[in-house]
Amino acid sequence: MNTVLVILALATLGTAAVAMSLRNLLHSVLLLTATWAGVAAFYLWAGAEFVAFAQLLVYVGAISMAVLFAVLLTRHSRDDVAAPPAARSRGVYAAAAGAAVAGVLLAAVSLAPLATAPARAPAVSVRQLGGELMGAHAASLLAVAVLLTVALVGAVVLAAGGPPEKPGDTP
Amino acid sequence: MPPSLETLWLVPALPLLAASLGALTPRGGRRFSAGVAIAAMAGALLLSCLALRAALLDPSAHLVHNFRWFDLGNGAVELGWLLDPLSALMCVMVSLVGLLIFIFSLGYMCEDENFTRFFCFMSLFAAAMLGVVIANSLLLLFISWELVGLASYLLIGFWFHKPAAAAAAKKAFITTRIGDLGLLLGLVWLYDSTGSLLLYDGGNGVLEAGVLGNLGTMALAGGLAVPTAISLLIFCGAAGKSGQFPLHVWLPDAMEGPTPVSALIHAATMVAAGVFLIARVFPLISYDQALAADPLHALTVVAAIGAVTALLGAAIATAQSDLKRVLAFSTISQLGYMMLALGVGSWVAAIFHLLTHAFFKALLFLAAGSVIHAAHHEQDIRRLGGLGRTMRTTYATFAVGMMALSGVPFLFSGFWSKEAVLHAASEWAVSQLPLYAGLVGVVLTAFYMTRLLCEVFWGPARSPEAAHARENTGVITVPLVILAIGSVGLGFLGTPAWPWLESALTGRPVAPRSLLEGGGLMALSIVLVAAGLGAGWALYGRKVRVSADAKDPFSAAAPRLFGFLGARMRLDELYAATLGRLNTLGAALADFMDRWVWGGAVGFLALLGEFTGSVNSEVDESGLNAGFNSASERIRGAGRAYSGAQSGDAQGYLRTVAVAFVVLALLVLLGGGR
Amino acid sequence: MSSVPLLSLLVFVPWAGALVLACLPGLGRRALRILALGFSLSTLVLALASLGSFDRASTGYQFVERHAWIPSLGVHYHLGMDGLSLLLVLLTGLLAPAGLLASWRQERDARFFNLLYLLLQGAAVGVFLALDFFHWFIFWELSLIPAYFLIRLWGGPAASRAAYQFVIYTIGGSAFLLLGFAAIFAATGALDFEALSRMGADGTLAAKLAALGGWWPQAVFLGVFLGFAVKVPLYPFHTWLPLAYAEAPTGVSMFLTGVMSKMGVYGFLRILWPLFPGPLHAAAVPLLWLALGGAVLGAFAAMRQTDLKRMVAYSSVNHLSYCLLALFAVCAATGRPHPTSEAAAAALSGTLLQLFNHGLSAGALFYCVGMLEARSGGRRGIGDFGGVRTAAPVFAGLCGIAMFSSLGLPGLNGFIGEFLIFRGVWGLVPWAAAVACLGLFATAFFLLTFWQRVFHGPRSGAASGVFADASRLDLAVLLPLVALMFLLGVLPQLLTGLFNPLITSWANHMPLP
Amino acid sequence: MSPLQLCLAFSSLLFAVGLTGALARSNSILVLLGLELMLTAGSVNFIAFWRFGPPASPATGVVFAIFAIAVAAAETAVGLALVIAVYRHQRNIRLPEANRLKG
Repeated sequence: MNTVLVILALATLGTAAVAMSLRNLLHSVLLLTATWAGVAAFYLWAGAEFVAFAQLLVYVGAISMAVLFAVLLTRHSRDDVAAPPAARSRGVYAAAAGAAVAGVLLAAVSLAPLATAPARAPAVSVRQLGGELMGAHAASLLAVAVLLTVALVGAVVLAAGGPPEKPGDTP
Repeated sequence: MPPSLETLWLVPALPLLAASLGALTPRGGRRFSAGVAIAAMAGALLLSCLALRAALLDPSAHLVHNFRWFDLGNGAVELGWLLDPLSALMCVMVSLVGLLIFIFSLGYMCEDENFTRFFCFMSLFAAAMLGVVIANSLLLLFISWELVGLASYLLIGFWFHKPAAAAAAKKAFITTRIGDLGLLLGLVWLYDSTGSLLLYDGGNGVLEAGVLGNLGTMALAGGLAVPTAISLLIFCGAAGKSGQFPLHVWLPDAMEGPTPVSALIHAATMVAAGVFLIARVFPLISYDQALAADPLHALTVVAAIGAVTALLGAAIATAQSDLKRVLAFSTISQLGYMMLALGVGSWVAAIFHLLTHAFFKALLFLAAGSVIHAAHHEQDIRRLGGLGRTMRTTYATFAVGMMALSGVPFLFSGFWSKEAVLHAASEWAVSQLPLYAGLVGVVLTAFYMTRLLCEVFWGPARSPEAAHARENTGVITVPLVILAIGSVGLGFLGTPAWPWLESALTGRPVAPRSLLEGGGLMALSIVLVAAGLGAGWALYGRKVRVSADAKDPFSAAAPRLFGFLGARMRLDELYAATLGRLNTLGAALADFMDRWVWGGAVGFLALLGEFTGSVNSEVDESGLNAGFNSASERIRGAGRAYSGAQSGDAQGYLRTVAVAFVVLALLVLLGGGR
Repeated sequence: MSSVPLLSLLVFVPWAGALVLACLPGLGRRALRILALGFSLSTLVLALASLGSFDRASTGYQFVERHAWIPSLGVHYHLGMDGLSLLLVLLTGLLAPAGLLASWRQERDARFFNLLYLLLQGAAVGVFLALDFFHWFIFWELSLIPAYFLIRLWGGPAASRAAYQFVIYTIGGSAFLLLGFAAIFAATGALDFEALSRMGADGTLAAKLAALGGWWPQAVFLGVFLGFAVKVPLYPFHTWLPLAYAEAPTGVSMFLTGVMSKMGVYGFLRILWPLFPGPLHAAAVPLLWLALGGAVLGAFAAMRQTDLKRMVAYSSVNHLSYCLLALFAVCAATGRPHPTSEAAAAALSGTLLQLFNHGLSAGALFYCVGMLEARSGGRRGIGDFGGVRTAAPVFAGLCGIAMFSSLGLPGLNGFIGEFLIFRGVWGLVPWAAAVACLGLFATAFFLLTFWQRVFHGPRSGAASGVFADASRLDLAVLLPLVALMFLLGVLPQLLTGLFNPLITSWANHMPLP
Repeated sequence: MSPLQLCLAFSSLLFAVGLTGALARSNSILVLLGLELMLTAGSVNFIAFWRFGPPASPATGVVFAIFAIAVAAAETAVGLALVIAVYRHQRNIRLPEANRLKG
């Protein structure tokens, strides 16, 4: 049971790390889509099929496509490739911070006296999930709906904007 | 309550009504105001005669009517009026003389444009004088007394556009006011000691034996018995009003007023008010005679002042060149006689002399008025002369008045009243000095009256005005004739053979004295009168001066004395030098104190305030503010430093969050994780 | 009448008038003035109404209104009226409209002038009626502010300095007053005059103050005394008065001399005397000398003045010093055996009469000087006029009556007050009365000099040219005052009837130390 | 190591990688993606605890995971819109240069 988990984890983590370090933007975005798929697989392993499919649908489908669009829209910034010297020190700091956070979290996880539950896989049917959503969490469902529409409209307004002013003047 | 006592208050009220009506009539209402004034005086005269008749029924009784004026504390202030022979006689005298003078003024003031105002003030004066006469309460007497002073102020300053008249009015009011202050203090002391100011109030009036008794027993105030001190204070008021020695300076200047005013006020009535007051409160003033312990008796002072004034007035009168000034000083001298008579203890002689003097002095003043009126206001006797021929009635009446004043024996009233005064002086136990002063006075009086007669009526007319002076109309000469008859007739009321007046006034039957008993003194006075007339005739009658600037025989004989007397013994200059300067000094001191001492203190405080203010702001600036500013600077520096953290680098923020998270997590894990 | 809150109306109607004036900017000058006059007359009407139902026999406070205001401090909104207050409210009711009429020709900013004037009048009435220190002091201070502006904005050439000195001096004084009363409140916890005077009478106030220890009791007495001495003004503290009264416009100086100076004497009678009988008795002799200084030197200083308004101002100092002289004489005699109560009653009723009569005569005199000033284009030196009596006989007559009333001529109202004061003071402290006579002589001297220099003699100076006689407005102001002078001169019972029981009770049991 | 601890370790590491990416890269889009990773790590945690939580536990973990995904989507949309707006002004999307909002 655990070995499947470990393999999944390692795969996902690997793709994520590589995506983050690639020079070429397109490659990293595509690799990232693989990461999302890995996470969806983890959900499946955990037994939460609905979440897995939601993950697949949203992240792999929508978000990566949106990112791709964004990358294409901002294509001609060629100079991104040559990493300026500052990036070198920036990477070191970032790695240090990341490592520190990882270390702390792993220490916390290992030390925490978490009760290990029995190996039973609690299953939740989509009907149950729907009842939950429409029952106890109806208010939050509505809130999320509103959030999504507002975000959508806001994104359109921001991105569309008016005719491009001269570069350099304040927005 | 006999009817006349009931209506006695009308006697002053009628002229007062006339005065108020006169005040309201416009300048044009000449006939109306004169008519009302004369009618009021006639009414007052009629009521006075009725009152006299009622009073003479029982001469010793003091019929009194008191009423409550306003309530004060537990008691009340009461006023009242009094009917007794003295007040009735005075009422008759004042209203009769007043009436005659009002009629005289019709002619004398006819061309003056303030005619209505003149009669208004004259009625006011008459009302006030009658108020003094009938008052039973010293407070009512004081009120009328001051109103008499006001009327004299208004009438002296009647021609107020003349600066001399305005100054004379002020001088008169101020001088009499000084005397009145003494009277006020006397009243207040009396009020405080006895609790009432009523003269006669059924037993506890001020002049009644009971109250006088406990007054006498009071502790000596500053070495003087209380009644003596009070009497002296009251005498101050009387001296002020009657022009006695220290306070006589205003009377000669008061001649600036129109002649009827001089006649009524400064001859007959007002100046007599002082004598009347002393006669009225005579029981109080003479009470201290009985006090053995009293070192100084009030009446001695009165007699002394009276004698001095008599001599002084007569002496100065001999050297005056102004017709009215001579008569003014003569009045001062005669008032001295009255005070002398009071001083020596015989108030009846004083009142008798007052009554006769009122008539012949009013007569002399009106005659002088007639002369001045005819000679177009020429008053200097050196420029008059020869009027005997052209103004026969005035000359005749003036001669009657002169002889009455000089005391020509037997026929004229002046002789009898002066003889009564001298007789009383001779019987005075304390000293014979007043008698000698009186006798010298008799000579001087006869001398200056003859001088006056000769200068004005005999010899050539010495100026154009004197030349074409003509006799005046009837309205002026008729009062002269009536007064002349009075000057003669009145004498017979009080002759030693038939002392009607004394019995009427005192209420006790008086045994007639035979002529012989006092004969020596009478003979002496007749000789002295003759001597005076002779000297006068010798110097002025034999060869009357021919021109206005001819040298006066008296000044030829004794130029320095004549000059000194002519300048009124330089008393005015003396007063100006002493009191006048003291006054201005006091004013300067007060003003100096205000500007520099108190003003300076306030200024110093203001300066102190400013100084502390500046010190305060200095300390503020350098001390507090500086400290405060540097502190705020430091805070601003720190602020700027922190703001550097807001660099805009989003990733910087994230990094900081991450580091912070790590630190916190470590704390939780290593620290209180349990 | 008890249902209608009469006293509150008395105090607040003038202020309501001021409010109305403030809200009507568009009002025409004439309507504005008539409105202001109406509100000012309200005090007189209400005072007469209260006079109607005033119980003359009782000596206590009447028409009392007492509502809790600040319970924590024990402060009540407490108004009451007895003989003394009624007298002074009547005086205010008479003089305030006269003052307004006197400034009828005020061109500059008439609305603001009338507004301030009504404020001043309301505050003055408040001072006379309030019986609790708290709002009494509010009225006391509030009367200064409008007075300052009235002098400053409409005064003569040196108005700003005069107004400044006037207000700072008076506020300085009342600062001490406030401190004194703070100490009293700390010591006794009571602020109500009635309670305090009861405590003063039976000595508990003195005991409580003594409990403060050290020189506190004297300091408190001095503080309260200084507050009133500056206001009256007592002699050494009077240097602000001639300047302030001379520079103030005619109407205002009439009000100042008629009413504001009476507040000081009211304070002495109502507060200082009942509360501090002991210290006043102890300090009586020096105080007598101060009052005599005011009376005598005040009059002599007046002789020296060339500015007529300053001369009349000094005469106010002189007259008010007589009131204080009488009060200090009573204080000096406190505790002596019974017979002095007759003299004390005379002195006190003389003081009250003098207060009222001086208000009338000084008000009339200031108005006459104002008329002289108006006709001579602002000049008011004694040498600037001559022979005015020939030019304007009616005006001369009225001014003469006012002058003789101020001089204390019998038959007019001035004499009764002065005679009673002399009668009382002689009974209590004879030497003081003798010295005070100097003051009487000096008053007569400088007033007659004024009369002679301005009215007598040939027409000269401002009177030589066209010199209008009294106009209808002048008559409207002066005739009532002159009529009252004659009426009160002949019938003082009209006034003494009001306060006689009161002063008899004061005199009979003079607050013993 | 119990499976729960493993899951948590996995999500922690995923979170660390996302954080490092966000901090290291200067390109805005990659920073956004790093954030996405961190959010996904959160959802993983939810599901992990749901999976290994007490029996018959209600499905709140799942519901929250769904909501988390929805919110992440909205967040990415807005983030990209911002990037494009910034790009329009700056002509490049380097995050360190977009620092006008500073003290």
